[in-house]
Amino acid sequence: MDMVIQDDFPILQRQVNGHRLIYLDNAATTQKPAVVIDAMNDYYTKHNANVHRAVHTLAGEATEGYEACRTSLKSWFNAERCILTSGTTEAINLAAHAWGHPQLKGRAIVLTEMEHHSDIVPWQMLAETFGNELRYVPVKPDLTLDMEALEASVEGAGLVCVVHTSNVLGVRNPIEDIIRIAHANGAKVLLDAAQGAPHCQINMAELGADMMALSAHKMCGPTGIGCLLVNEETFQEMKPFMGGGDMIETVTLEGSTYQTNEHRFEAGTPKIAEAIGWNAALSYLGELDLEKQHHRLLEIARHVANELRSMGMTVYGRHDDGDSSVVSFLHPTLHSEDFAHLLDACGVAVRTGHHCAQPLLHRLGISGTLRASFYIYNTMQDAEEFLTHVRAILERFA
Amino acid sequence: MDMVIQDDFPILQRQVNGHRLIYLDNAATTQKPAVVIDAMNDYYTKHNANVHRAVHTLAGEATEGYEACRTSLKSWFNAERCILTSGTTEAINLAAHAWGHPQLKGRAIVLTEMEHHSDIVPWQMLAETFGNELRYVPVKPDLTLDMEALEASVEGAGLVCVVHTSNVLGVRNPIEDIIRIAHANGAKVLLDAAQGAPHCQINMAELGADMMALSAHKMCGPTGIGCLLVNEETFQEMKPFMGGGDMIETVTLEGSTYQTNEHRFEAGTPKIAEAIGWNAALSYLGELDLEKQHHRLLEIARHVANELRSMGMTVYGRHDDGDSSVVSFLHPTLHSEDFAHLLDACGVAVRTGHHCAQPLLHRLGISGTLRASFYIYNTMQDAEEFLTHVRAILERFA
Amino acid sequence: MTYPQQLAELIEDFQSIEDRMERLEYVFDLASEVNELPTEQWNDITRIQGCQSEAHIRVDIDENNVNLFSGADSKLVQGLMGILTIAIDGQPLDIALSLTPEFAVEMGILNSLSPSRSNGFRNMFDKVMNELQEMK
Amino acid sequence: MTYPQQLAELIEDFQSIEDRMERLEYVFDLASEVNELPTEQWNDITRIQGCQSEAHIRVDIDENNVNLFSGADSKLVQGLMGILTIAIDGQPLDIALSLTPEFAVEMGILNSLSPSRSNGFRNMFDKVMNELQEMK
Ligand SMILES: Cc1ncc(COP(=O)(O)O)c(C=O)c1O
Ligand SMILES: Cc1ncc(COP(=O)(O)O)c(C=O)c1O
Repeated sequence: MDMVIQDDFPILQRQVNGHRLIYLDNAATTQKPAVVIDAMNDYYTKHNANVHRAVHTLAGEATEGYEACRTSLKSWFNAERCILTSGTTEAINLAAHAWGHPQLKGRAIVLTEMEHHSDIVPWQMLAETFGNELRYVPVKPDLTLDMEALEASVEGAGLVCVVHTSNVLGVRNPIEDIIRIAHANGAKVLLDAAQGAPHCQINMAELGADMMALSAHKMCGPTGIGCLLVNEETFQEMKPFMGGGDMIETVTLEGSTYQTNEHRFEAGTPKIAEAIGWNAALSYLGELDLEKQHHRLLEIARHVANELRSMGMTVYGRHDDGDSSVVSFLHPTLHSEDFAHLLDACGVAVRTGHHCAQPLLHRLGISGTLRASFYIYNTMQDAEEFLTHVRAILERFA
Repeated sequence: MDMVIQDDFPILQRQVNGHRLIYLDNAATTQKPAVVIDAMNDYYTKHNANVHRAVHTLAGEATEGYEACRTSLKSWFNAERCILTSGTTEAINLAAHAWGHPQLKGRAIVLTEMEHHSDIVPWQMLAETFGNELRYVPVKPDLTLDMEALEASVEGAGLVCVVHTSNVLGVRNPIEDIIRIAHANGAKVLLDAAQGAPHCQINMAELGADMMALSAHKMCGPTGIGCLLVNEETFQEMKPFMGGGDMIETVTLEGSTYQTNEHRFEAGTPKIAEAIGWNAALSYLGELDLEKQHHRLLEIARHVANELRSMGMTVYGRHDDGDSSVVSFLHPTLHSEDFAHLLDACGVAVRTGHHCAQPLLHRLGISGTLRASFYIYNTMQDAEEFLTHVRAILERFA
Repeated sequence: MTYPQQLAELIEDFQSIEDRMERLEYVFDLASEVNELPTEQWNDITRIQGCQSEAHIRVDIDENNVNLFSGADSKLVQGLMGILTIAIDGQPLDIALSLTPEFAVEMGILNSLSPSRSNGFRNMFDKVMNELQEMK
Repeated sequence: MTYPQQLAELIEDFQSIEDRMERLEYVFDLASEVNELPTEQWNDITRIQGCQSEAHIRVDIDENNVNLFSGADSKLVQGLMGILTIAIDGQPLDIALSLTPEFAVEMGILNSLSPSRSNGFRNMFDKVMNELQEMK
């Protein structure tokens, strides 16, 4: 089974520095199966045209392909509205401008220290313009959110922004509780699902989340596309953000009127090939047993975390049942960048640095970690080879 | 030579409704040569990784590929700064937010009636927030801008936004004069080069334009990417627009500091595969003699325009030497949508509707046109076959 | 499914036409089959949403029989209206209501149309059926 | 190009190492070759831009000979500094200035490094050369 999945990803045939590529940088971006690459090729070699408002066959096919992605996303996440963006970051910026500007006037915004910069900076920018108070929920020493602090800070707030699953720790937050608390206090909830969506099938309606942002490239889809999922009530409260192209109904010199469906928020020629690629990625993931994969990968992460600890490293993560298979670690003396560089010399791709989560690292008292993150095509063999390289490096260089 | 170019575009092998595809919807989007499709495949099958701040080999290769596109664009357009966006529309919205918000307080903005909605709506939105006066330069009956009106309206304005080449008429505006007049009056100039860039090599520094927006997909590149080119002075006046991801230098709970180069405006995981595809498109176009192609295509457009006129149709365009090879036309009785539909039945792709330029059409006293637009892989034979189909349709249906 | 005779004949007619252009010519000809809805009566209620051109339709019930009035600025769209007129105008309400868009597939007309036009046809069909449903 | 003897020997040494990891080990070892720039003296002026880790360098001229002081929190980066130290520290200014980054290519060291690290090396080299240029 494992071998079968690996065979679907052409890049895994690649050699890096004379070694088989062991790609463990999946929290940054995932690899693409051949079916995704082929779907985009098929689009560009047979159907490419601009979408909407056109009569000719190619334009019809392109429109159907583009809109099919939206339909698939809505049903995959059980979401009422799906606005296609260029990624999670643009989705959150869209939420801040289109929903936040009109709706958050004078109201506080609750964030957490575990957020990715993409779920912090847009709100800081909003607050700079409109003077909103930003309240940060601390991360406790056990790497979970301080839920009492969250409960206290939600009072009078208009929005709670929380990362579904941390890209540094792999910790999956208790979003059910958070949504319950927020709603009980009249605040809406935006989930940053960039890391959650690749690892489990999130049911937005069941959770009751109001907005949810994610990126295709972290779930076997192409670069350049993501979405903001929104429930109907929130959708109706949103004002247009970027103007131009297909989002209008009429334009006169005096002013413009806008479309009423999701196109209202998709200005300009959309990400057509990307949508078609993403849809293929969803079909691909849909054929796997994602839950089984999740457990398999979590076992790998636990094993790796334990081994690294036994070599004297600090691991930042707990790897509970719902957590993602991310292992952040530090060696007491070997510099992370050097470590990553030496791993690269062995064909292993890991990431180092602040992972765009400086406030979290600040709370942990560090400036960066090494991060090995696993995805569906990674095997226990990858993990063992990675550990073997780690041991050899420590022996020679630490 | 013509045959050689056609062979580079796999989609031209396609049959539509039992006929050879004659793709004449190039002003909406162009087809992609195999080298562009292959470059993206190569990326996804050999180099895919997230860019910036990473040590491992794939990430280094991806970063080089992404940044190489920026370098190529800068040298192709002789531009000082190049911010990669998802397209022309996002580029203009970026200009409105990042430059317009801080710099246009209280100042008028000059637009023209010939603008695409993407160069109108963002400014209307800005004006709605900040109360800027919008002044529209009329289009004269000869389909050119009223330059006297432009000169009069530029007084006290902070910005002149003008389309380099009209997507409806193919008219290339006297941008040299416009830039001279604007600068003499202390106004900056933003060029919408979405249609100009595919047809001629624009030298931004020589023109003296301050900002220039364009899309890859209209010049043989992929969907989902475009850019805002900016001169250094304007760049330094821009404030960050969207927040998150790679655009920051540091993030604390109290606030953030931003990168100082173009990354400052590229929030989130960028359009990596798209940049690599676009760079391949630039290389491809660079090997052609674009000027020769321009003349060849203009000859085709003139021929088509004349023939259509001789069949009793109204053609909206003049096809002067610098104009693009776009032919907008209307039949006195046959409904354009029906006409386009019948052409599609013959394998011919043309566009109908308002072409996202409602103010221009309003000025022309019509609500839409049929538009046949030609690009480098189109031949005189395409044009002749198109005309043959048109004649047959008129005989049977008009 | 068995169709009212006029419709069954029309389906057969269409099936016998091989050439796409001829089929479209036939649709054009059927534009004259509509009971015209005068343009003065075109309004937001009669408008078919999602059509790229102006297309309007009104249904009435006269002694339990369906009456269809329609018009469009596109002749192709009005031709589709003509087909729908042949299919249900003058038919008893329950017969009209039993019709599904399948008949247009059988005719081979939907795949002679571009996706935007065939969507337009579906919107037209749905609008008529919804209004008839409410009159039941 | 002919190199100062110490550098020529270093290039030869590196060329004789086949294994990438061994080459990196050698770079690590050369970290001890730097004249250490104490961390108290690290500041914005000594910082090498575009390095992902902290890396600092200062050049002096002593009787027309170049003195290089440097330090980094990454041992690999400091190893590269060690190489640069062997290459130019104590050399006459004009000899030092005649050096191009080509020597690192010849050593085979640049392609043992990831693009980010080899960019870092180039930034370091450029910073040193620019400062020397100004002292001329
Ligand atoms: C003149 C002009 N400006 C702007 C645009 C918008 O470009 P995009 O849809 O790629 O953002 C277009 C293309 O539709 C155009 O022709
Ligand atoms: C938790 C989280 N949020 C947001 C992002 C930003 O996603 P993107 O860069 O695709 O916009 C990422 C990925 O880097 C992430 O891990």
